[in-house]
Amino acid sequence: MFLSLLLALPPITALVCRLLYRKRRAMEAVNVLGALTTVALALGVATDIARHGSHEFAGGVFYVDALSAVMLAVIAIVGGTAALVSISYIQHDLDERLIPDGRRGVGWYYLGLHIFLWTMLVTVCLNNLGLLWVGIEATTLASALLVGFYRTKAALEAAWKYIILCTVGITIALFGVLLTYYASLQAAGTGAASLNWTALSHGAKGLDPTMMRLAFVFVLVGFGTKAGFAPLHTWLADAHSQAPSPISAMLSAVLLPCALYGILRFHAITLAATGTTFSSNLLLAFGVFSVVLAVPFIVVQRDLKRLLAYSSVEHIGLMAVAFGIGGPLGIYAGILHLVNHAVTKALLFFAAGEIGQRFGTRRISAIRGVIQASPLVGWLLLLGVLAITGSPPTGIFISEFTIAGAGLAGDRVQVAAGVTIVLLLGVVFAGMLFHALRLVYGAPERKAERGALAGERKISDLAWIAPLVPLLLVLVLFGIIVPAPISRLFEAVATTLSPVTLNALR
Amino acid sequence: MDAILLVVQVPLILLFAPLLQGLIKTAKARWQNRRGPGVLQPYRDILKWLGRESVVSEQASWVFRWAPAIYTAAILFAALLVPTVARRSPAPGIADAIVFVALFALARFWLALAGLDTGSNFGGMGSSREVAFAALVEPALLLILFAVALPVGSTSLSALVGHGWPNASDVCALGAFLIVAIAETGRIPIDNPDTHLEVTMIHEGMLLEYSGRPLGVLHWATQVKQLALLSLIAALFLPWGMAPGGSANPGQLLVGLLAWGGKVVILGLLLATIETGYAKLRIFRVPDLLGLASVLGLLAVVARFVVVH
Amino acid sequence: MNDLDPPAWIVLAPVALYALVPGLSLLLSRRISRVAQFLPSLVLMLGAGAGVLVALLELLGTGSTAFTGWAVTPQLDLSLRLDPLAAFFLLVISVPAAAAACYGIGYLNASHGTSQPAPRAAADALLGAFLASMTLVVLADSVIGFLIAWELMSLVSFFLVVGDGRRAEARRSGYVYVVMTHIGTGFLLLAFLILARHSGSFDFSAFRATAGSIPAWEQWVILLLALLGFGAKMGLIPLHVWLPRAHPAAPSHISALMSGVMVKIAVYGLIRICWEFTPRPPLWWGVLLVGLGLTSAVLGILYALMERDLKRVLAYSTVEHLGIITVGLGVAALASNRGHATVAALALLATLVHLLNHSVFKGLLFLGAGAVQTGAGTRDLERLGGLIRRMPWTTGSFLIGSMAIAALPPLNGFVGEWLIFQSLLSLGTTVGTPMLAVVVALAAGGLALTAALSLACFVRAFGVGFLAQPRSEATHNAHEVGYSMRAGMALLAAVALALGLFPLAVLRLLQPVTLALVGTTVRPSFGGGAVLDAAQRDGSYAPLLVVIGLAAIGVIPWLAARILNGRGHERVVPTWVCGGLLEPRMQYSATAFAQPIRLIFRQLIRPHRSVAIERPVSTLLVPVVHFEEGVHPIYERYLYQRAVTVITSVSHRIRILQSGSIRAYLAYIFVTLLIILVITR
Amino acid sequence: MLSLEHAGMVIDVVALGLLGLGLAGVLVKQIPVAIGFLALQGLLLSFAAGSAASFEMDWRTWAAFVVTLGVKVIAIPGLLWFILNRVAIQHEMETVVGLKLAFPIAIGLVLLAYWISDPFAASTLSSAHGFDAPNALPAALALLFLGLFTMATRKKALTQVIGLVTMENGIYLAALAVTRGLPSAVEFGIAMDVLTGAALMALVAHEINQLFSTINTDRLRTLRG
Repeated sequence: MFLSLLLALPPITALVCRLLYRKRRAMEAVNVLGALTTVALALGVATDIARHGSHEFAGGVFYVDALSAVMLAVIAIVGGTAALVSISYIQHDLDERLIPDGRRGVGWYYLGLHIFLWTMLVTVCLNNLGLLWVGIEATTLASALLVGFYRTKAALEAAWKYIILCTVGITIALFGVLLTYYASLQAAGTGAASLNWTALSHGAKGLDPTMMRLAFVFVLVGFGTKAGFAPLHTWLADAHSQAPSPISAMLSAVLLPCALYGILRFHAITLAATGTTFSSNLLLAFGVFSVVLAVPFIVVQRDLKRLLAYSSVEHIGLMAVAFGIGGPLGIYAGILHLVNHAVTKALLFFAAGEIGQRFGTRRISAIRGVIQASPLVGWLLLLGVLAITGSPPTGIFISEFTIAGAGLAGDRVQVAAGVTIVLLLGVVFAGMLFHALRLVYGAPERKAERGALAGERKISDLAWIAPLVPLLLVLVLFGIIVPAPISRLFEAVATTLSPVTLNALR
Repeated sequence: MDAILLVVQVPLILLFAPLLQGLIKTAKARWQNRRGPGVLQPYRDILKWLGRESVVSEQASWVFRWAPAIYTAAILFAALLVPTVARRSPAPGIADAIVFVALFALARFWLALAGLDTGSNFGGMGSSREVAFAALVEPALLLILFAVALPVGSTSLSALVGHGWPNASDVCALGAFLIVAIAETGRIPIDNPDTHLEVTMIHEGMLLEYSGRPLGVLHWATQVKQLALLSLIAALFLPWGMAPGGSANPGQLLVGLLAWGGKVVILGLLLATIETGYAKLRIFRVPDLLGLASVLGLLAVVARFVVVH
Repeated sequence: MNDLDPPAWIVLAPVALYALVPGLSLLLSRRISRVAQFLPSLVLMLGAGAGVLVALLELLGTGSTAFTGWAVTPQLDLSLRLDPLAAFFLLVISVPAAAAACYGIGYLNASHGTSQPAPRAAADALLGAFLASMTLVVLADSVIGFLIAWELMSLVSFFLVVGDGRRAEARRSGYVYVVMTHIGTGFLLLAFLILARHSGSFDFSAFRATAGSIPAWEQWVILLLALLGFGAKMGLIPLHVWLPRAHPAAPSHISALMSGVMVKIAVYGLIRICWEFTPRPPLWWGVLLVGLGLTSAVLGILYALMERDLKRVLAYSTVEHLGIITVGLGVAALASNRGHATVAALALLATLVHLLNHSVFKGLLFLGAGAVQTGAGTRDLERLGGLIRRMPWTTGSFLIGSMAIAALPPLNGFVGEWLIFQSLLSLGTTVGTPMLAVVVALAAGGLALTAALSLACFVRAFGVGFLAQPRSEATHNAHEVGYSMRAGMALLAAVALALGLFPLAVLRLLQPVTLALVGTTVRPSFGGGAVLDAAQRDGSYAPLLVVIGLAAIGVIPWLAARILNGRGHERVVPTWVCGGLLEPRMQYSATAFAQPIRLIFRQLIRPHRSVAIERPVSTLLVPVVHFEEGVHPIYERYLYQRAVTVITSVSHRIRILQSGSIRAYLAYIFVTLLIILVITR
Repeated sequence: MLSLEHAGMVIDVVALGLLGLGLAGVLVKQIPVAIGFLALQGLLLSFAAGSAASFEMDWRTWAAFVVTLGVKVIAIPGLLWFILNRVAIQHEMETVVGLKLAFPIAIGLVLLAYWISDPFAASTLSSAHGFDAPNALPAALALLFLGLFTMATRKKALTQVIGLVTMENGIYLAALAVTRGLPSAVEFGIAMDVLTGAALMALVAHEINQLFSTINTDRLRTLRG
């Protein structure tokens, strides 16, 4: 059984890395090995689920279905890539004396990275929604130290806000979990009551609607804070911009979706319990508002990584809209968008990190001529920005198209939402591209940039881009065709999450 | 039948055009209490020019040398399309009213290029003004033809020949056409055919570099253009006495011929009168007058609808 | 399907060949060799040839060829379909494409030099991608396919405009362009999705099936959205601001394709939506189109007259001609609204013929401008002149292009305008209401005005640019361009001439198109090579006979002269300039040439001028005069810049929310929670 | 050996007591006092846990009782106290909202809590699955609000931790009263998380103090926009 191995491996990798921090080569080797094995195992689990469908595990503690499979695959791939990219990234910072207590710090870094990865992997496999809550809180704790990794003033500030805000959110969510449990108590009685998804999703119809409404509100606000819905997203830009770039990639690409994952589980139950569009419309509202609020921050942004962070707010909003619209088409679009965004945003953060290191700054106004400094990085950034803003032939275009399509096929609220996001996406495109063009074109001026031109990097561009190739492939592939097995997996997600399958296109 | 008309109309127009010019000049002279050079003077001028050698600028390219030929060809062909004696265009099915306008444009295009070709700034000025004013004349002319074409629903010149008394729309159109005629023949108050004063001249500016045989031909062609326009006015608005289309009856044809000559001469005298009656407009007041022509053309079209429906 | 219809495999041949080129040229990008210079262009020409063949087969045959591609997602099918309309636009793409590809061989050598192969390889690759994407747009038979190809087309052209990104102006142009077209795509997306909402599928076939069932007001929304989306690409005023920036910035053979072809792809989309997906267009739609078209036509050509940069002149004249085409569409829409199918057919016929013609002569002119830049090193009319001696081939083809675009017989430009006038007339005669009367009259007058102005514009462009003396040193040493570039221009010049002399060929090809769109068609009679109008009322134009007639009659006066007094003599002397020597500075400049028109139409185009005179100490010296004249960028200033400032200022205000104070953030969470709780209670 | 009713009554009283403490907490000016209040809350909670345990009489509720006592009365207040002494700051804690305004708002929040939980107070709160403590759910909600309110209005990092723990106390109360505790695995998970969370915050607060030589969160405002 892959799953047990998958869930056991990362902590081991983490500890071994920490122990071997004096022997750099060995540590990196372990890191690479662990990362690749994790990816392989996760993909194994995913294919297993795609083939044989969902199943419980370890006496019902773990339960993996299509949704878990998709999440596992994405988390593992992004995390694994981040682990590979980290090698050159961290080495550079080590040479630059940016890492507190040097080599030991590096050891801590790899420990943190793999633990962080592990908490997310576990979270999406848990059956019990209470434990799911525990898992999500654990992801916060695991990543908090990584956010503050550089222990600069800014980093600590970001870390502090991250912990406080997310913990507050999580605490609010706990109240929701509690109410859910109470609802199941009422429905099933003291003996049979449980927080297990397997139980709740079947008995959802019997749960007290009013109670579930209240519960969902708390869960949505709570996990929503973690997922980065506006106006609860305030920690997001700080954390993303201060964390080491590989970590930023993981935060944006998979941590936010993990929180969304939690919301989705409760959403499905609430949907079934209330039988109304109550929870859907709440999701829709948060989604649209997130996109709306992200736009101004994208348009007048000064910091490259913050730019990407706000784009994450926008995209998590889009996912919320998709799941809020619901129906086979909407959910399909949402899950597809989740995957596409993860892949694309990870690439962008890797590129941003490389640029930040080469130019010694993240200020957009201070960076010019990336393409001259390093064609590969520059083109990756430019094409990445074009991709994230929904240009074909990339997956984002397909998923955004499908979201809008699902929206305009729906009722008034959904049509309004669809139209709004389509119009806003135009503005986002203008903003993102404006910054991207200023970054990649032109000629580097400052000394640091000339240094960058001289190519003092220890690692060649090709070696740098190598680990990113799989992500690039997925990005383009999903823009041209979503392979049948994967597509079936997404459809399975749709059936998991929407108890009532209504035809999206009337 | 068309063939005969064709064969007749070419020499007819070519030979009659200078005479008309002579008549107009004499009339002007009389209005100004001068004796004038006599009605045959244009013939003498043209013959003289045809004999002279032509002096060509060293700047001039083949455009300059070919322009007169193309200008003349376009004008003559346009003149050929106009129903004169009979209610039928001598070249039916080949070209219609729109082509008639386009042929004038073709002529203008080449003459304007010729004006620029020698690098002399008078030529440039001439072509610049020519094309600018043409931009106002052409819409007017087209609107007029449109107004006339609407009831018959065809742009064939044969079909456009008027029937009976002109109605409101025709009156507007006629007024517009008179202005257009004045502009196209380069007469006061828009242009002055007899001046070589650089601040005022338009048409003459483009011809300034020509001499000898090309100049003669150009003048000849210009006179033909004048005749063609007047004949078109006659055919569209004063269709009396014209022989029925395709009739071979000598009597009818003779009547038609005389009627045509008479009408054209009268129109020419009208032009002469207007020319003496008015002072030349300041060059940038001209657009107002031409704009008036366009407005009249517009009115003609609208009036046509009011009349028809 | 009859035997003439193209077999499946050949329909895909053009796309396949185009798509081959990017890979190919990137493969060759490292090598400096003749192969690397010729092979990609040859493949492209092959593709263009295939395109022409396919189009002809389809247009001569009946029915249509459809392919089901794969499904991107279960709901989104990529399917292609070749019907007469698509085939015609395939023709519109392929003809200039062939010329541009051939031209590119020499042009890229001249602009990049043969020494560094990388940039030229990139240019070839992008050209291939550009052609492939345009072809796919017209072949696409589903929303997703259409939009993917559409966006690719825009992106590729964006990169072609930006080039290597070293020129800030090019970057800015590219940015404005791609943003406007992307936002336009957003509107298109909405239009298509409303259609999908009703048909329950994202396939065009479904749209056709349910075309009738859409409620009127939703049809209106669809039409308006489509107009916004496609109008931005067509460069209709006031959505045109990107066009005169972007088209000149690209390499000239790309400019030729952007201005000659890409904008037409938008027309294609408009026709599809207007006549296939939303039948029975409302009356206001036709009026709106005519109005927009006239505005764009008149203002476009006026702006063209004010420009000094040859390529900007051409770009603005593209705005003009898209305006004319829009007028044609409007007339067709009015006719179909009034239920006069034949008139609608005639109008569509006219529009499409003009569209094809424009793609040919505008392509030709842009190639010519590129040749001028290559040969004389500048595009500034005030620095050109005298090229007729130095670049005879370029001059010749540019002259043909100028005559065509000035709508002079016997070239192809005139045919289209003639047909549009005919359709206007038939509209006037058949559907006469006072309101339409005004519309028709205005349209006729406006088109006449446009034609006359464009004559002025191209007398200026050609006369100042190519005739008389060179106005700068560079131009003085200008040289003719290479064979491949000449061949490219010659091809288009020949096509322009052929289409002018034998318009019936095109009309014949267009029969199935109008048949498919409005159910009927106008059968041109072949009697005497005449083109008869809809009602067969003998208003006709026979280009070939006109040419013969011109030749026959033109010689008469000269014969007369010959007979009267023998062969004439000619003496060559310097031009008389009141006793001085002729200097280039004396020549009439482009600005001076446009002066009367600038004055006459000042209300429309709001020109500005600034004259600063420095009086020297001695009165004997001539004072130095600084003279600067131009046109106010009305739309940029009052429309777009205002929008941008609003957006950014609002953004700055909203930015305050992220104040950095954690307590504020906690308050956000708290308030949000309370609000939702209160709402849900 | 408490009966269900008595246990319920005890818990109800505890709930009211916690409510009172929460309200009083708004008025507190001194950090040490606030920490003391927090310990007091923990004590009350462990009373409730104890009464619940003495009704249920099984090992896991007793364990819960012990854990509560350990974590909420000793561990967290101790930790905070430790930080407080490590970090030499004046023990005055600045607020943004003056007490005159803060107290009415707090009252309003309490009322809001009652209003929101009203639908469940009468109808659904039966002793079938929980204890009969009508004030428990509103009090829990109120504590949640008050904690959040404290966090939003107090400037010191420590006071924010205090607010956070207050919120969690509320939830703990609710869990205890309404559902007789969550499934044990979940409860222990939560406890672990809370503990590590608190430790982590303490750590970061410590670091911040080292770097900024203050834990006034208003100084943490470099990241904007």
